[in-house]
Amino acid sequence: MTGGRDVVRSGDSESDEMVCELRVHALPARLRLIRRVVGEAARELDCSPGVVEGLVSAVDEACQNIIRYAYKGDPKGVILLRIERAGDNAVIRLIDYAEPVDPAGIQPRPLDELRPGGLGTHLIQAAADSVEFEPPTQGAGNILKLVKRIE
Amino acid sequence: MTGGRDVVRSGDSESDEMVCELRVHALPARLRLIRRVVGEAARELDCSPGVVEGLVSAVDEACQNIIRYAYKGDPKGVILLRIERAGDNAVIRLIDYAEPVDPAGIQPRPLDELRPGGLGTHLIQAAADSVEFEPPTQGAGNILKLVKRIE
Amino acid sequence: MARDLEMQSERHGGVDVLHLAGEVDLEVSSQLRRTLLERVEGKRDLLIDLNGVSYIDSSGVASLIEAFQRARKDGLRFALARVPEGAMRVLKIAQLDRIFPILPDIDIGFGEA
Amino acid sequence: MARDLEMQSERHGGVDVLHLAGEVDLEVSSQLRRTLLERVEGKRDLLIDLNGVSYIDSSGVASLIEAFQRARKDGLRFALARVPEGAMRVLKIAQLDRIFPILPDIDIGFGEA
Ligand SMILES: Nc1ncnc2c1ncn2[C@@H]1O[C@H](COP(=O)(O)OP(=O)(O)O)[C@@H](O)[C@H]1O
Ligand SMILES: Nc1ncnc2c1ncn2[C@@H]1O[C@H](COP(=O)(O)OP(=O)(O)O)[C@@H](O)[C@H]1O
Repeated sequence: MTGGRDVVRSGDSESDEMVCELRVHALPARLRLIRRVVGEAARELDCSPGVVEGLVSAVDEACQNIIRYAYKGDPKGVILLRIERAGDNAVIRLIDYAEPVDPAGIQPRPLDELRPGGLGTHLIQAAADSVEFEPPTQGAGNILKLVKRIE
Repeated sequence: MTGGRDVVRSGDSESDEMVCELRVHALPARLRLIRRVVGEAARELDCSPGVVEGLVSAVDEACQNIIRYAYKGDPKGVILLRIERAGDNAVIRLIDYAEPVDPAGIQPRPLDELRPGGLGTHLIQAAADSVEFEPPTQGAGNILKLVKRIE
Repeated sequence: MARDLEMQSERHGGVDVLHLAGEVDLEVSSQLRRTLLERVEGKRDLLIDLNGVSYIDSSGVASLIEAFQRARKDGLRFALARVPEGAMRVLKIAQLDRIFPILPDIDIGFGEA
Repeated sequence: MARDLEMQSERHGGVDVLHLAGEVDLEVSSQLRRTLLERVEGKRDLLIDLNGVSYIDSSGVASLIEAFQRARKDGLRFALARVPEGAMRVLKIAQLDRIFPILPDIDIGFGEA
């Protein structure tokens, strides 16, 4: 592991700010901890209660997908959660080290088609202003980036 | 940054388990987040409410010392918090990248000498079964290790 | 040690009421799914009280949908009661507030559901 | 944006009562220190109600000690009231439960403190 400074460096501009990085194994039992961290970090970024609630849910759902689809339940898989402020936005990255995912394969179900699955993507989309995969760097498999205006 | 697997690898024995790693800047505003993480992680390790409360307090106090003495208030400093189970123990490490600290210089005040400072060390000692500096590795400045039997 | 779903059962005015509490997430939703399907298989009408639920995720909602569909197929009644704001937000995003019968209280049994 | 200390003041039976709430930690303890020292400099007896305090760290306790020492020097009264379990645990470790006057309630003013 490298020294801490370059990993959680402050952003480039004055208003940019690293809040935290959390690293956990890809386990359902870690979702509570992940939710606590997102909730507290979003509050620190002055997000409103509604935005906090949405981001907690979005990150939880995205982590569930990493646990179930990216790592296919392998408990040795690692999730890295990084939360920062960039200007007026909260920026959340979820990094995994699994095989690269084909974004075209991520298919939420049409909401008028009633069946148990396929809701996570909708919850992620509802909470964030933008959701995208970034080109993976430094050995990462996938980087999912959520951006939400702080309000 | 290296891939996640070797950084938060599971421990050597069956009962060993990495709970999480949290990386934040050394700021008073991050102490709440740190407390939430320690609280939730200690609960996940099945610590009793009293042990959870003590560990939250101990880690908060140790982080205050890193903020104030190791980094001397430099907000660019980074704290890495690592929480794991080793057998029947919760093991918490606080890693900083500041100048190595001389442990002999850490002097709690005698409790019968009434003055405002010098209490943090007592709170750390009260919560943990053992408190020690480990030899720093991999560019770290200081590694403070707290061990507490899970009960 | 996996967390348990916080859950209590009672008969209330001839109706099977299941009180859920805490955080219904991926760690406990398979337990919720099993419990609900057992009730439906036992031909029990189901009223699910969400009052104590502080969080529900898509896997928890999926368990509700599955039980709802099976109950409907078997001609059993199925409704949610006392849905807190957070859970309602999730149900609305999933457009399930239009699908599930949702009651303000458990005292009225199934009411018009 | 730094968090504010949660704090409310009132006069209660001729006594200055300061109600503290939330988490009294390094982020807000300098604000607590300033507030307490202002009161002492204004020659005000001080009753500090900790009822709403869910957490207090050594820096919060240090602020209390400093104000207590100055108050005592000036012949002013100083007491804590309604100390929750968590805060009491900290005071006990610091052996301050023997130093600070601690009252079960605020209604009795300073009582025997
Ligand atoms: N990280 C991922 N890697 C691979 N496939 C994914 C990932 N996330 C989602 N998917 C695919 O997209 C589908 C829709 O995901 P989602 O809306 O979260 O619902 P659900 O997980 O309940 O099916 C999933 O069923 C899965 O096939
Ligand atoms: N990480 C550290 N690096 C250097 N010195 C430290 C560190 N932690 C504590 N100290 C020294 O030990 C003393 C006692 O610490 P503590 O009991 O936490 O009380 P306080 O911080 O209120 O003085 C501090 O005043 C400081 O001089």
